Amino acid sequence: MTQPPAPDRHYLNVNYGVRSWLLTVDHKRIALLYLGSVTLFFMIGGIFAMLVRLELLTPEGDLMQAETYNKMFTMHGIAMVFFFLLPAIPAVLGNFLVPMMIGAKDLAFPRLNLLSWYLYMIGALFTIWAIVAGGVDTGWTFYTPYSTAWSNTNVVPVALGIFVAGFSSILTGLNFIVTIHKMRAPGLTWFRLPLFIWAHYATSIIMILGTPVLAITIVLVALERIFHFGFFDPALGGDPVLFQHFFWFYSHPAVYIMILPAMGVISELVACYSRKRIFGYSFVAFSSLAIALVGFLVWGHHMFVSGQSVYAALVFSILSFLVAIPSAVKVFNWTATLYKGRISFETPMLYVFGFIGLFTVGGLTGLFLAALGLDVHVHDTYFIVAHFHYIMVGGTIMAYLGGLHFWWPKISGRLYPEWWGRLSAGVIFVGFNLTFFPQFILGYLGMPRRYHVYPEEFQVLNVMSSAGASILGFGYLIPLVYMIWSMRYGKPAPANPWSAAGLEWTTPSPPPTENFPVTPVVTEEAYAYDLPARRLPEGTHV
Amino acid sequence: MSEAVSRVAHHFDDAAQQKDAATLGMWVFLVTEILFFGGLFLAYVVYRTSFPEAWVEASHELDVTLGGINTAVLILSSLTMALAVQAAQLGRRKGLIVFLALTILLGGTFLGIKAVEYHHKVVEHHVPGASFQFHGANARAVQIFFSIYFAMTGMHALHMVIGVGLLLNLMRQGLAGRFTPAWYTPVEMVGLYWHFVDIVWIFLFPLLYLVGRHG
Amino acid sequence: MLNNLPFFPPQASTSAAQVDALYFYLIGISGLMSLLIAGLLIGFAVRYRRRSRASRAGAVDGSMKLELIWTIIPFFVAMSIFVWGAGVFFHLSRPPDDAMNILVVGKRWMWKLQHLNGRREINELHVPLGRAVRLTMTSEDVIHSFYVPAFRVKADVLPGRYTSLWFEPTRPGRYHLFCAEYCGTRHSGMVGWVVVMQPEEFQTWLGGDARDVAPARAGERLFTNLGCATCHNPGSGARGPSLQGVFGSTIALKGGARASADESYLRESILDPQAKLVDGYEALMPTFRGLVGEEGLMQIIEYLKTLEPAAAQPGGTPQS
Amino acid sequence: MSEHVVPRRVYYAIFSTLIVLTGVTVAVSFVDLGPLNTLVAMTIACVKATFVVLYFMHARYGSRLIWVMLGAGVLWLVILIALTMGDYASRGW
Repeated sequence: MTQPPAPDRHYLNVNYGVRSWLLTVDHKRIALLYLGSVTLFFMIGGIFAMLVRLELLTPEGDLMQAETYNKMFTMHGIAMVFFFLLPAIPAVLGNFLVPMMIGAKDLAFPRLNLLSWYLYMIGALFTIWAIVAGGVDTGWTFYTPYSTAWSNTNVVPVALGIFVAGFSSILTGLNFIVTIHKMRAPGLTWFRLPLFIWAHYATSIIMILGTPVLAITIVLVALERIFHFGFFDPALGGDPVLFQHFFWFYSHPAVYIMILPAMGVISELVACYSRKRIFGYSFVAFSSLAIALVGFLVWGHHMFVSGQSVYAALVFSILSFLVAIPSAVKVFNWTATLYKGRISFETPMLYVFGFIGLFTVGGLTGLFLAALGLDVHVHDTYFIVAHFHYIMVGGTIMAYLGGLHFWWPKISGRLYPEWWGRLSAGVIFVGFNLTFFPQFILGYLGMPRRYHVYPEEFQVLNVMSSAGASILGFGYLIPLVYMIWSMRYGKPAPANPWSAAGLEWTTPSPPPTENFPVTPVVTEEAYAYDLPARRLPEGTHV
Repeated sequence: MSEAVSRVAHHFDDAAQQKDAATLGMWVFLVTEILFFGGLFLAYVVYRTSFPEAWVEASHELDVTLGGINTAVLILSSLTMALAVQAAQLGRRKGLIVFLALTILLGGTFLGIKAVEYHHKVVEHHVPGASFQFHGANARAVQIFFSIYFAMTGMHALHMVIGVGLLLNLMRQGLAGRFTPAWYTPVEMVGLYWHFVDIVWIFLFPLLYLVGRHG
Repeated sequence: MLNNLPFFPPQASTSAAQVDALYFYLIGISGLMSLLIAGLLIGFAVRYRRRSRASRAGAVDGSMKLELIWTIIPFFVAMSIFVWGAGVFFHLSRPPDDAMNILVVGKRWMWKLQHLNGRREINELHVPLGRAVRLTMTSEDVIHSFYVPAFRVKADVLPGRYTSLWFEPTRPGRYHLFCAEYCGTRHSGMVGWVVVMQPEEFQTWLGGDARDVAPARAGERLFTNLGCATCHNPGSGARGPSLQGVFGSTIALKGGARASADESYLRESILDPQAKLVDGYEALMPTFRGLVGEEGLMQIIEYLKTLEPAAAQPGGTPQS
Repeated sequence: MSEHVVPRRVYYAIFSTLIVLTGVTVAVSFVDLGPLNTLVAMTIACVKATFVVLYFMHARYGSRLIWVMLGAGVLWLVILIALTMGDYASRGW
């Protein structure tokens, strides 16, 4: 594999100025635009989280009023779910890497890609304006009839913001599906595709088939709140449980939009740092598709106690157990990949171990919730809060940070400081567990979600959780600092610092605008780590 | 024929790949539209099974002849749209302009008839909300019917307005001679969109207008 | 049995033990699985770290046998959890017939409860030990959720509809009552206590002073004041169907359908008479929406429950 | 580069079929078939929609992938309606 002459012109210094960034159609620059806006919203969501945790230090509501607290957890949910977790991996890592991994020059519709970012920013601005203008207190789930008839906060502006940002997700999904189908390099058959691409293909299917239903739900909520069209408000003859069907039809598959790209990142990292082909490639690939498809049949497990019929609850419960199987298969395959590998422990690999451990706990607690008898007791308590944070924070954010570190040399052309990376991974792991494990216990004790004040006997566990949250919050600041630091002062990165397999590593770091001087031809299997060209001479420290 | 320069973007290998990508992209977009309108069909199914008598009573308030005419108008506009795409494909610029104009005219007619119907609803106080009045005992359920009626036909009319806007833009480009047999993708894409909007109406018409007409 | 475990909710109802048994079964499975995965992760990480001399011969990247094993075994484990969970769920959703009925109305940020002898309570519920209690609940505004962690029961309280839950207390004491569905500003203030008393204590408490007229009698007064009796009287030729013994009976509807006259059916027939027309009667009944509140509806329904089917009822609908 | 050119008479034939089917669906709705009315109306609408998709939208000459996408869209709508109605239908049991 001859090293292409490293041109001094690459996608970052090909031209400068605000116009070159705000009007770019280069998928790599758009990925960086997303990186900036997604990080901003992660911080906003994080600040709200800290305020919520500070309030919960004491059983009484003495830090803030009840409605302020309600706005805090609502904005925490909206900022994190719609403006960080959903776009994070697909829009940042996906946008940057999908074309490069399949040997294409760009996504199928570059201008549509830029439009996606603008739609995301317009939606974000709507939400920020709503925060400034007094916030919204319906929870990120905006259940009716509270959201359409009783709340007197900015429900419609935030709903409009989410509506617009939803189209950003739809267009990104559309772009990925067409690119993966039509623009693969010669020789790159479906079963030679990196698992990162499989995961993003499955995610795009969910974006396409799920997000429009959220869009129409928001339209109906807006019609009911503004013009009193009776859809969900029983006072007008509607049925509030119908809203829950509409909402969760999208919002459960949305949690798979959040986790599937993370699984794609982990499959790449675990193979690279074990210097070994992924175990059961086709099973891991088809598990992504199975999760995406079965994920649409299980939404009723959010409504076991909400007045849904007993028999419908039975059907959703059995289907929810089926959707757990592919996730388990993936975890077993990642673990099996480590067997007889040559494992090294760079920062991304620490995040992989963190991910597999925490995602396993998250997934297993999901079985608690799918079991009908148990869900009656733990529904809407902190047990649920702990479950989805183990998957979202322990899973998606760990994989996002792992992927960001892994591809940082390719994105920025610089190496991040290794020891700082390992330190922050450790701090985050410790802070995370201290924050969320006590919440499982709180949940089974019966502490309900979204409570501004709570009985005294729950205080000890809440103080532990808040303590953990401050460690976790601090842990997230460390990478922010050294990643920005590395953009200017980091050691220049070679084309393939990790000797990883994948087309994106065959171009210089940072890559030229057209990614590949000549479109590569793929002749070998994915993750061909045991081919001589890839074998590392013994003793070299990466 | 002017040089058949096919405008291939830099990231595509050839025009065929570009055309395939555009067509697949449009169809995936139409799938999102199916799910978008699908939400309204779900509300329709749930509330019709909950209030069957009210649905019959409310559907009788709608004017079948106007609905029928509108359906015919829209099907005719689908024909003229298909002929417009064919004209662009064969490089007949005059035919393209004529058929695009006819499609815009028919789209306008549809919206005009829709406006008449909406005016009729306002006069009869059938718009849900404060002004809603309905004699008969099923007023609450009939109001839900009209909520769904306005949501469905309103969303469909909005898509018609967008479609007419796209067609006007095509007319401008067609008059400027931008389409050649080698590159007429925008005409075909707008065609796909227009036919989809027609299909939505093909389902809306029986569901809203023809409920229990035999009563 | 597990009442002194730290950081564990008290077991104060018959279903608490069943839910906890399922909980420990799941904790066992999850613990086992987590240890297995964590053990393998750490074991492989140490044994096959880059520098270790362990033999890498026979490294394999796929095995159909293994894939089948870790698909089929989790499937059966999952199904065992499902079956057990469904069993507990059926137990939780089927109240025994002899359960003591209590009316609950959720209103933004308080619980209004009424016993069948008229005794009212706000944010407090006194129940006797060892007797099944069934709550018939509705909301006057948004969705709430009646949640008693010690009994392991929870059910959303929906506006415009009745939902119910039941429990049988097994241990005297005061237990938390929470609202578990977000309902606005003072959602966290909509809490209270469930007090389980010895049966004799409960009887004396029940007969206590602050006693309102029994819902059934209040319902009867409403039934006459609102003029229901003018159409619904047992005499033949009455314009409305006779309501003697209507509760629990099966009603033949116009158009051949049949409906069982439970609380929800009676409530809907009072508020939306045209929703389900009884066969053989004209659609004359006006709606009473707005004329009678949620509590009034419950009282009328309690009154209707007391109407026994008249002895010689020609073609009367059978008492279920 | 021109793809399959559909002869004009096919378009006219499809157009007239659609108009006839519209007339049929209106006529049938005035005949009392009980619950069958809705079924017949929906079948006719599906037939009309299939004609538009196959001939006007060239799906007949397009790639298999388009059919899979369209099928997925319709199937997901059916999943949404079927599972939700599953709840509503079984509430009384």
